Amino acid sequence: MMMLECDAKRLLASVGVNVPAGTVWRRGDAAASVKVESFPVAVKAQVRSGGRGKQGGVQKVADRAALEVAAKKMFDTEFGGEKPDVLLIEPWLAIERESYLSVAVDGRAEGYVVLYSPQGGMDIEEGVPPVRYEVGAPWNFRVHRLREILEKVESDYQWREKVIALAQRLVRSAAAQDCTTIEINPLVKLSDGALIAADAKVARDEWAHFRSAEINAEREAEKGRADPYLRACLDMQHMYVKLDGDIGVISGGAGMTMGAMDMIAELGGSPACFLDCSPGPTSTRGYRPAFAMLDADPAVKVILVSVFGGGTQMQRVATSMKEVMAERKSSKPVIYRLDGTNVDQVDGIFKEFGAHNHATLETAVAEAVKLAGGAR
Amino acid sequence: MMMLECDAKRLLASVGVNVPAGTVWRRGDAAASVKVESFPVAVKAQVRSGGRGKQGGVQKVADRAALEVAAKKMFDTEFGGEKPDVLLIEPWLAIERESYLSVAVDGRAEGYVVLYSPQGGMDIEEGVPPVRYEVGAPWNFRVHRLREILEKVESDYQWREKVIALAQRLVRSAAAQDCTTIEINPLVKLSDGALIAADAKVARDEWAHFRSAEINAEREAEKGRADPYLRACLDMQHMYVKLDGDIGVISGGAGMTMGAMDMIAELGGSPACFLDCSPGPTSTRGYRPAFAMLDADPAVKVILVSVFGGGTQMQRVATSMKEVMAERKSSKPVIYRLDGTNVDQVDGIFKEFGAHNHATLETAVAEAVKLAGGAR
Amino acid sequence: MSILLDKSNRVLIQGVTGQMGQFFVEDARKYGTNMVAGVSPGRAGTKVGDVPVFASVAIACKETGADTAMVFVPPSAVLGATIEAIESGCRLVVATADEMPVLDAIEVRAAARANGAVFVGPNTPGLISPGKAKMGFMPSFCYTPGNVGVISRSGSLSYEGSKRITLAGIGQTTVVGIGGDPVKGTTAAEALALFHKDPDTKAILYLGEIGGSEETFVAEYAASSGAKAVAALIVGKTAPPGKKMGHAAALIGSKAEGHAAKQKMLRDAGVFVADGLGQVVEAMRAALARA
Amino acid sequence: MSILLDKSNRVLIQGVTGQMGQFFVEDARKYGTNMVAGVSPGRAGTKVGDVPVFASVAIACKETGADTAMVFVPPSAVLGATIEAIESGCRLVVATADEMPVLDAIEVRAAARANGAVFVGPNTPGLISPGKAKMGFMPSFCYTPGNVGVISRSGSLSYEGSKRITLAGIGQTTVVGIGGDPVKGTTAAEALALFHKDPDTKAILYLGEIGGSEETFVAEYAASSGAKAVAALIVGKTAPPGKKMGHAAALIGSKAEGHAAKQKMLRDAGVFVADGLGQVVEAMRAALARA
Repeated sequence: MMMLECDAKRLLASVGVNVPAGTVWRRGDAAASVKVESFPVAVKAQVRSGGRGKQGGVQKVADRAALEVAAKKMFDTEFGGEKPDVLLIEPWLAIERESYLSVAVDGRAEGYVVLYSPQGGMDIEEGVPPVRYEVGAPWNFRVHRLREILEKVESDYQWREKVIALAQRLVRSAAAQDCTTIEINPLVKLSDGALIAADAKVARDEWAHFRSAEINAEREAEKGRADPYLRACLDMQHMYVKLDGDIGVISGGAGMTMGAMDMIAELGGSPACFLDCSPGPTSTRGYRPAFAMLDADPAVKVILVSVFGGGTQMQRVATSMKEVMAERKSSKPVIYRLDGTNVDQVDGIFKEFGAHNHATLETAVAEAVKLAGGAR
Repeated sequence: MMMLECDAKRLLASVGVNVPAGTVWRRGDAAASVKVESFPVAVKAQVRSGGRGKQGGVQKVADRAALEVAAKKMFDTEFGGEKPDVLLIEPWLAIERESYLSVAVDGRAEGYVVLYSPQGGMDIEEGVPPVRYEVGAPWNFRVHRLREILEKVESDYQWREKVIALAQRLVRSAAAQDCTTIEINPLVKLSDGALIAADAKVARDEWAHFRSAEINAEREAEKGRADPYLRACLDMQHMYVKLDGDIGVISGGAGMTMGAMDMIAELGGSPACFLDCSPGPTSTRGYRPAFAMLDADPAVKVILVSVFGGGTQMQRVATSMKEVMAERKSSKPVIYRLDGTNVDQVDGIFKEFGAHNHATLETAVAEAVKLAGGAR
Repeated sequence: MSILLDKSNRVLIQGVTGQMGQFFVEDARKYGTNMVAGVSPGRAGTKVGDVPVFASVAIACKETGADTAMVFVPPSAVLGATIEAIESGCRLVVATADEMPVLDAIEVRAAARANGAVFVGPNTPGLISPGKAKMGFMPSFCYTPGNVGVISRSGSLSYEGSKRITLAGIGQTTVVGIGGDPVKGTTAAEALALFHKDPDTKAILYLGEIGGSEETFVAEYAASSGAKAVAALIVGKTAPPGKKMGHAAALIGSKAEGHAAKQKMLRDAGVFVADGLGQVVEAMRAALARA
Repeated sequence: MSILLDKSNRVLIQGVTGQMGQFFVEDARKYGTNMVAGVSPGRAGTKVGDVPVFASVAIACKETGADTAMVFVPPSAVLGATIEAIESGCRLVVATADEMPVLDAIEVRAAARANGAVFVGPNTPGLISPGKAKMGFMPSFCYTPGNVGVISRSGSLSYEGSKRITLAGIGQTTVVGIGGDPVKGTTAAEALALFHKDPDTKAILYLGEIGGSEETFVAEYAASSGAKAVAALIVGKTAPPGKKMGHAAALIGSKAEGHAAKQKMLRDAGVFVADGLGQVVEAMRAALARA
């Protein structure tokens, strides 16, 4: 779960990391209520997607009037498909240099990894890759190991020591607060030598919700930002990503859902979504909101139900389909391919409501593509 | 640093522990602004010292009028020498049983220890001692080890499993938030079987201030509650505990300060304080507020300066004394006993302002006791 | 032969009295898994089916010789249960649970390493050695004994992939789900090493996804001298960057984590890469032809 | 003989370029401590006095044979510096710093244990083996070689106590400050065990405080069969309950942690307990008479 920059910085400040003294301007706040002590300031659109800087989502403004103009425009602009509900206004920094520091969960490190680059900024992905310190379990962080690694790329030893102390703080905090990523880019050296986190991205582990009221609240807020159809799906633990196409995919299991999406594309169609229903109840209660959402989505022309179940038993899924179809209003065609545990009982149930179960993903996808308007 | 119950419960709630839905009534809040949804409620004086329950600091009130009467009285009462600035108002709980759970730093455990007793409540210290699970480093907490220990004293296995999960949460949170103690007493089983922290004590490690904005803020708040004299001492990192006697002790090192206090008592006097100046600057700047505080304290009749320094060099302390005495207004007698590194230079400096350095603690204390009015 | 699991494993089930635990006892026993004990604190002395229930893993191991644990407890309890199994001497511990916090997975992985145990999970269908034993809910008809080792980041994709090769007459030594989370009890590298050592495994099928870096292990293995032949499928060609596709690790965070980059890396390393599910059998045959 | 420290220790100083580090080099060298290296990241190649400075403990150990570390870095950096010393092979690591978070002390203690090293600290004056070497700022004139081992929870109290017995003609094998914090690198139990094994130590002086449970170690030792004679002083008779008396561990949290209870426990165990500083020499003589 990606946090907004302003929330990420609040978290950093709570563990003693130096961040700019920012002010938050929420959509709808009266301009007069937004206090700014001195200019120039940076106005920063608070969105969860990256690349905002290159889209004009960070602007330097020199006075109050310019601030209000910039804010009005930013509230009306989409950055990576997302309009900001919050702007962060921060004093413009006297930057001496920019570097990059992040702490992230990493499979190869069997835990956390620290990444550092002496050059930070927007083009970090294009430059020399950051150096890696594989920490593993957070209690294995070692100041002297990181120092050894940084010595090779960072010659300013006073700065290096500050970075090391900060990295130690970040690893500790990531573990303490179930963060999967804490990225500071740029990590700025001010003209007085002090270190400050000029921008910050923090992602938290949603599965730690049971031990974090903040993560729990963020999950609820995420649902709150969704439309009612999607919210009903999220309430069922379904995982959804909207795509550009017209074939809605209701599936189970992340890999198999992507496998079906890819086959749709391969056969000339275009998937309308990734919709993995396996984490929630694979019952009528679970599938109902999935159909409701896709039925209501004008982009979706056909629905492909592709489920290959192990613990999920196919006779139950078939029965759920029968029940959902019985109450469904939409006439969008539905193509089925159920396979897995007890699949031999599916045909009998499908017969009861005139549905056909495809024996293979290929034939099911081919039919869906055909119904959606044929291969393009 | 002991947190108030309401703050301790906020911390617990933030890590997903069930606590009563309380309302805070701060001194000076208009009664009308304090919203209470339903009665009866518990009104609880928020003080840092223990034993409040036996002093009427927790009261059950049945209606709004009784609440206001109880609140007014509580704000005017001292509990363990402390008047509450905050009351916590909580729904009265339907208690099925009370037990005791705490997680604390423990030398013998080389880290954290978990303590559990099937019977909780005010008299926990009088009853059967809680069982101990020595965790050590927080990442060594093991559910199955604690289970083995609890099986011997807790027969309700559903409750036991809840306690184990809670203990795991508390150890994790104590480490994450630099808590030295998290004590839940009573840990209540509600009539519906749910677990709730009815009372909570949390102490945090003040030395973790550099990595916790909350601890930092609490340290500042602690200073803010002090009078200006003490605040100036706390700004110098001095450690101070007020006592009943009349001989002010300015010393260095906790053990030696207590050693001097004990000798004062042994020789028939009575110490007015514990005042350890060694953590801060042992210079004029450091000692000045110590003298200012004791000079202003009407209970203090004599000041004993007892410093035995290693890294603290005595010629510097002597010079500081000379400088402090030169600017000091009070005529309270000051008795000196400096010893340690470079003590051979002290007499020369003391001669410059007519001070005498005692060769032993015994003679220094004896003189202080005599000046304070003789042995009682 | 097979890796990790065969008829010699003596399996205990933690959380055996729950719904999943009970279903597993019945389903896996039917397949031939050697089920010897259940663990459920507070329910010691009872039975699930004919499996005796004990208060702790240590007692269950002592009483029944159990050496392998299947964990069916809620996500918040997986950490404690798996470490109990590892530290009580189980050599293989499987936790299928999704929704396990990644920090907990890190702790379990560290404990497994410290104790010389193998942890498979979390967020995995488990593993099956066809014809011998299974630890998971995979549909048994998708598998048949043979000489291919299968490694998968995704559950149902492993059913689909295995069924395809089974129908094509290609059997498996073991099919292991390494899971969709970023920190894995058993990584692709470790599973590859096990298959490499297994004399009956002639070739390997790797079923991967976009996101994360697991596939670099596969490329590194395939490019190493003496490596067994590897076929692979990477799903997520149509997944957009920056979005989590169900699995925590299935998120394209950089170009290297995208579909094209992964396919290229694998092909460059000599892996037979299927372009979509429809080509899995073909890629597998090509790999076997080289084996 | 002595414990932990003698002329054989080859000492390096972490944070050697700071004020305390520089003072220590001069003061401890004067006493005879074998100072071989300094460590200060970024200052490698320079010297403090005639002590060469290296970039890391590992390099310093390799170049100079250093095996003992004295840590002078700010409280927030003690964790990293001490673990560096421990994991780079130092057998003794002393950190005098107060204000070290207790969680950091827990981590260092765990690392020392895992590496078979001894950590003395935090919040301690260090240790001295009179006539041989010192690691700390203790005033040298308070000590003289002899046959008593001294253990103290408090710095200046150990100076005072040692000076008293020195003036009475009673010398010391080693005086070790175990520190005033609740979690100690070296506990009283461990210091007692070291003195117990040291043939030159005939009796032990323990200087303790109210609060915490360290004194139970002393009572347990004194009551054990074959224990050397122990004298003790517990300060804080006039300390009120529930208040932190400077040291984090000096807080009477329960009756057992109070002055009277501790004195009784020690006396019951056969310890010669001084009633106040004025009786320390007397108690020590009584202990030696039994030794």
